[in-house]
Amino acid sequence: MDNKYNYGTAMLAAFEYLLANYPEVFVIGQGLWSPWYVGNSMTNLEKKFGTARVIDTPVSESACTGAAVGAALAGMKPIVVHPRIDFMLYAMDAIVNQAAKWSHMFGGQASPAVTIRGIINRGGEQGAQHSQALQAWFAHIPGLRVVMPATVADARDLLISSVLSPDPVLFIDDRWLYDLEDTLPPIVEHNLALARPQCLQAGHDLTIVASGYSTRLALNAGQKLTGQGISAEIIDLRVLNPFYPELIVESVERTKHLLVIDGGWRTCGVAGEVIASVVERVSTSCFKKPPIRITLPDAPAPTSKVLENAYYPTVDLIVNCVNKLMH
Amino acid sequence: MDNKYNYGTAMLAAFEYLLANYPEVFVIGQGLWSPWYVGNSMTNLEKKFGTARVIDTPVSESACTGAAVGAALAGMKPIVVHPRIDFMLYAMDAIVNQAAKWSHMFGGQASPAVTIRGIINRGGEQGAQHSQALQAWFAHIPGLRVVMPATVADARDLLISSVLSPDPVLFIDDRWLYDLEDTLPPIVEHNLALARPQCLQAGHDLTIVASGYSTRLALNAGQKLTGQGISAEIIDLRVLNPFYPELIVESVERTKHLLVIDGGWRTCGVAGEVIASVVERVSTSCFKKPPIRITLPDAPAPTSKVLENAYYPTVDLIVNCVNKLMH
Amino acid sequence: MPDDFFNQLSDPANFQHPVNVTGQDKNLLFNQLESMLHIREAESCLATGKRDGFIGGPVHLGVGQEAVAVGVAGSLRKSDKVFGAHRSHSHVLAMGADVYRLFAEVLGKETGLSRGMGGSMHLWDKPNGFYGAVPIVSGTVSLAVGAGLAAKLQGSKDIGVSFLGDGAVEEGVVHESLNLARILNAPVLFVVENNLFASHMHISLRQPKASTARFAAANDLPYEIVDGNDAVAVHKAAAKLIANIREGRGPAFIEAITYRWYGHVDWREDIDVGVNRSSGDVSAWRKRDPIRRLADGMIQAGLCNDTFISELKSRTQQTISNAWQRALADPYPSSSALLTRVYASTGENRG
Amino acid sequence: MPDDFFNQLSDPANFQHPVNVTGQDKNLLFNQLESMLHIREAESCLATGKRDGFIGGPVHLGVGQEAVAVGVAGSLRKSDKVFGAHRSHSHVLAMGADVYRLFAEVLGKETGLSRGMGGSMHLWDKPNGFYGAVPIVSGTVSLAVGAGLAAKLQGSKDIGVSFLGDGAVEEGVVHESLNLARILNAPVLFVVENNLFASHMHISLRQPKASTARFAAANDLPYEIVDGNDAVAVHKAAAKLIANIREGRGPAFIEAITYRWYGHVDWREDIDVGVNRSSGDVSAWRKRDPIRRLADGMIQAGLCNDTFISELKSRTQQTISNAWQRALADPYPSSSALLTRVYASTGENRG
Ligand SMILES: Cc1ncc(C[n+]2csc(CCOP(=O)(O)OP(=O)(O)O)c2C)c(N)n1
Ligand SMILES: Cc1ncc(C[n+]2csc(CCOP(=O)(O)OP(=O)(O)O)c2C)c(N)n1
Ligand SMILES: [Mg+2]
Ligand SMILES: [Mg+2]
Repeated sequence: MDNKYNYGTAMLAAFEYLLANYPEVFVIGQGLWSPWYVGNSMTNLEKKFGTARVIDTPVSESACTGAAVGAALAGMKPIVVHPRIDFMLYAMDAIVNQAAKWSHMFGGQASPAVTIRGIINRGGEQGAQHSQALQAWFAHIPGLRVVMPATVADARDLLISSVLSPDPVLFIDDRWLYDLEDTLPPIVEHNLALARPQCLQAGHDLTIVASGYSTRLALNAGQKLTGQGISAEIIDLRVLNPFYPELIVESVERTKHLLVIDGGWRTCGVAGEVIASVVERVSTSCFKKPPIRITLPDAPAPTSKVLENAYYPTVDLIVNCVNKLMH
Repeated sequence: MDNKYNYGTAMLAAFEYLLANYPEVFVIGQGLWSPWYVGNSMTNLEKKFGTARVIDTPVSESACTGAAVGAALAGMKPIVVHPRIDFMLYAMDAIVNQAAKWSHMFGGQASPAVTIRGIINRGGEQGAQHSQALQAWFAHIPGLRVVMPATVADARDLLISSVLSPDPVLFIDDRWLYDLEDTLPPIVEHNLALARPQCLQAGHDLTIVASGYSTRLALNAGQKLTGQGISAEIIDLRVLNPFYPELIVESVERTKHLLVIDGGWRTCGVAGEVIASVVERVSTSCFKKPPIRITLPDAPAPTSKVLENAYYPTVDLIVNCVNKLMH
Repeated sequence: MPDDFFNQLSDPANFQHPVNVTGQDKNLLFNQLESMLHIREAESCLATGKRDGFIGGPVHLGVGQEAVAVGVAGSLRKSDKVFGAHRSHSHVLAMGADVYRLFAEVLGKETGLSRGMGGSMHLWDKPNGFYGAVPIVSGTVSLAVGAGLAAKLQGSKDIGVSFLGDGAVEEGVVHESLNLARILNAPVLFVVENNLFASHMHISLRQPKASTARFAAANDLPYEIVDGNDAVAVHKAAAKLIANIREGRGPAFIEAITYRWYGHVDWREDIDVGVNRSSGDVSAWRKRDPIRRLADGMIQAGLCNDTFISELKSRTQQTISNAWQRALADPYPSSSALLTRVYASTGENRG
Repeated sequence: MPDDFFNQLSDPANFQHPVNVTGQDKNLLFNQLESMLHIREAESCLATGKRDGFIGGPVHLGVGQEAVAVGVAGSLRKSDKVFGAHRSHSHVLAMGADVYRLFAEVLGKETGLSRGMGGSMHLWDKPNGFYGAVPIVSGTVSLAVGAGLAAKLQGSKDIGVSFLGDGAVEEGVVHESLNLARILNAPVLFVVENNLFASHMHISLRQPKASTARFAAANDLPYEIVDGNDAVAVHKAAAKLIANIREGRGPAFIEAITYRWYGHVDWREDIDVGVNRSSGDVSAWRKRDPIRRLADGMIQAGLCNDTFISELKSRTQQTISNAWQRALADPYPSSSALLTRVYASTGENRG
């Protein structure tokens, strides 16, 4: 096989690897037999592995998610796919009351090792109910591992480690990343419990923390900043729950500046968590300037393109913020 | 009527006031015709105002919440009651995708003026699915007003202003507060949009921010601290969304110390939001010590009493933390 | 059991005959015909507009299903409270919405039904009794129950109406809603447009039986199964059930069997359904065209002739085209609209 | 329609007669009797323990309903996957759980079925096929579907079993689950214990019809309505349906009509139900005691006599009392248990 992938086909490769190597793996969700529901990330899986293991479902998010949890308890490694996180509002009991709690609640004896793939699928004037990025919600729930791949490699490798994890995992991918390309080495299985935030660009003037698509924005902004003579260290969170601030703290202690970018809402969001986790750990003299965060405004997503343009953070916005922060 | 109330009967007084004065008000939820589901906060309402306006329901959180939203759109002022926030996991679509978004999504023309009362009903060895305090979740959702009364007065008055608000409101009360007593003045209607955090005890050594039951803990700790010669300023959030940091910022600028207490989980919780909102607004030289937060550990609630005792924050824990913070 | 009639209806080879208009009010028939044509032309215009790149967002067309909305709306008042979903152009137009404002909305313009904040999938027209359509499948069904309950508590004889699809019926909240409406005796009409598909999935891949009216029976709701491509049949069923609902006899249920000519979304026949819908099926269903069938019925009954129909059609096209041009020229919302109205109370917002 | 038989069953004046044991396997009958007595005594012990302040958490007793769990469990294997809810002592014990470990769990002890992390409402006993009970009403129903699906994918002939109440049926996810199980042809048995109440609310205040089997019919599931206080009747229905499920014929449904002698929670008759349950009803239902009825049937058939029964009873009480004393003496979990096992992977936790 070719070793060139994009973010979408990298996930496809992960699905193929898992389905080929683990008979316990099956996939369930809406749109799995459709040519376009989930982009190019699951093409022809049902033809290769059969409709018994790649299951398209009725419009029943709650039962489908619960069924995946139950199958996991019975020894399978299910992946349940939600083409939009917005639809998961119907599945919250299965995720939060059940999957997240069963290990603890039964004294470590239950293993609800389900992977829940929630896709951030916004833009295109789809509006408030087809645009949500609820990573902060899931990161708030103890017992759920939450990952947000920002790179092609992570799209593949975090999916594999999520499915192989004995814990319930929320795997959040982003349609805006599907075109991203990269060359990948052969698959190596990793232990998700050991996955940590990762520095994607070393720098010394400021620390930028982001995840998922925001990491792409950060990297693009980082290039512009380099051109302006500003050296940004860019840290990709990758794992949002449990939350590991160590790498960020260490970085901020060097750079003395912190900018956090998150594609979700501001209040009680991921960006605030990053800031709080850092300030409670560093000395009071650490910061040269107060940390800042770039998030969505606290408003539902609009439809009209002109409003969408104003709603979503851009590279320029980041560059401007950094300039304000640094001067 | 007597002007002595406890937190429970203060809500009862609010219900009676609303049902007596506003024909648009009705109440719907599980347990409303039961002697003990919702403590003493709704006793005999169905007898006074009839079962057509005080509606006990099937075990259908999703439809009941959605019905309340729909009734609000049609001009009523419904209150939907969930005896435990945990049960609301089934009602998230109605709350988050519908109620919170309709005003914005329809250009300000729709008024989903529903009040959703979610009760924090933990302890008593009820365990992980009967103990949750998800205020951070709701505060994360633009379009929802979120209030958490910590005082007897607020139990009554915030309930009234919630129901009279043209916005959807999450009113979160706490069974651990129901015994709290106070003498209340006659009812005056307030505009919820003008409600703000409130200083319950002035002080100059440190700022303690809390909400709901955590505010009681803070006040009790405050007394002990006064005995130790530490003067704590105690701010009760009251309104968690939209989030108003101004009063806290102003206080921290004076006290140079910040302790935040929240009865929810830590990661992406309310306490982190308070810290982030303050540090991004104050100068880098403001803090004498890094701010700290006291929250639940990031674990589901246990059952066994011995574990419950270790799980929930206590006055002593707060006093210890303050001592560490100040020395 | 309802299955026999349902099975006949779901085979497109049947029920291609002209609509039987005997005994029907003449005005009503002409209104139905005009309203269906209006909706058809409006959606055709949207199909073209989408194809030609004028529309940014997704557009779910209900071409072929017009008789359902029109047949029900004939017995509704502007004070009723009607709710729809992602495929609701027909519902809002049948209630009397201004097509120009619908177009403006689909285009994301300030002058749109939802002031440009919603687009095709989020429609609002309260003055005409349209209380909202949203794309979360089944998201408004319980809201319609509440709106009906409100009408009851307010002592009016208004009703709530929920338009939903055969896919929506798979969402648990629909079952909760049927039971809740029944136990509260709420004045609500549930209208299932069973077009046999939920995006790419035929109902046989999703449910063990194809007639969703079985859930009305299970919840003790009076129901009618009707030819959803026969405006008169829909009207008769709706008129009867709605009259009962207004009299306080509780909720009721209509299942209208129909078919969409286009794919799940946008203007193409095959989007999201190519795999499962044969072109044979699609063309068979086109022969059950609700507009052609009503027109033929009226012509057979001597109520009008072909010339009238074609003149009506071109008049309608003209109206539609004017509305489209006007909407195209309208301004977009200003970016301040992003933050206003998150809360109603004060316009106050904390972006 | 199922309504007639259901209506007879829901009137406690009927079906007080001894169980008809003709043609039943003798061992099975003795096992059923022992198992029911065991459960009865265990729950009576818990009632006393709760009354006397030994138990901190809520305890939902199913006294009076023992025949349902026992009747179903007779056809189950330890490799099946059984799920329950808040009132599941009978379910876990019928599957063979050690009553001492159940007691330890209810007392919050380290040695409990869930290692003291769950209490009465969160029960786990995988070695005996018990895959979990939780107090979110209907929370495990879809999980049972998934466990059944897993068994199917694994190529075993095991099945998933969901015990749920008549109240749980009002949750949307149950309807989704019935449909999903059917469309996936998942090997699952749904067992509705219809005890006519959900906490303080009689079913007539919550549903338009009282027999929940109508939802099995609507979802095309084979079903049986049975006297839930007749262990033999439950066994016959379960044996037949389970055999079919194991043969790959898809999910099935049992509705067992029964009644709980105690209130919704704890040891009193009136907690949360005082308003709605007349003491007349309660004592009428006590006459339909499933244990007495089976014992009488066995005595009539000459299988045993009164002395045997009373000796069995005191032997059982001794076992129970020993288990209770032993559990009482056990240690509580150490507070480190708070943070371990939030995640399985590494024991790593970030409190
Ligand atoms: C909660 C939710 N789940 C899934 C979707 C994706 N989705 C959009 S339309 C649709 C099919 C709905 O089918 P049906 O209700 O029959 O309506 P139709 O499209 O046939 O008009 C689906 C699954 C959604 N929008 N919301
Ligand atoms: C999601 C949810 N809603 C409400 C409750 C409160 N509650 C606990 S038990 C119960 C009644 C359940 O009735 P049923 O299913 O018939 O079981 P039974 O108590 O009769 O055994 C209710 C409403 C809950 N635990 N979970
Ligand atoms: Mg459809
Ligand atoms: Mg019951």
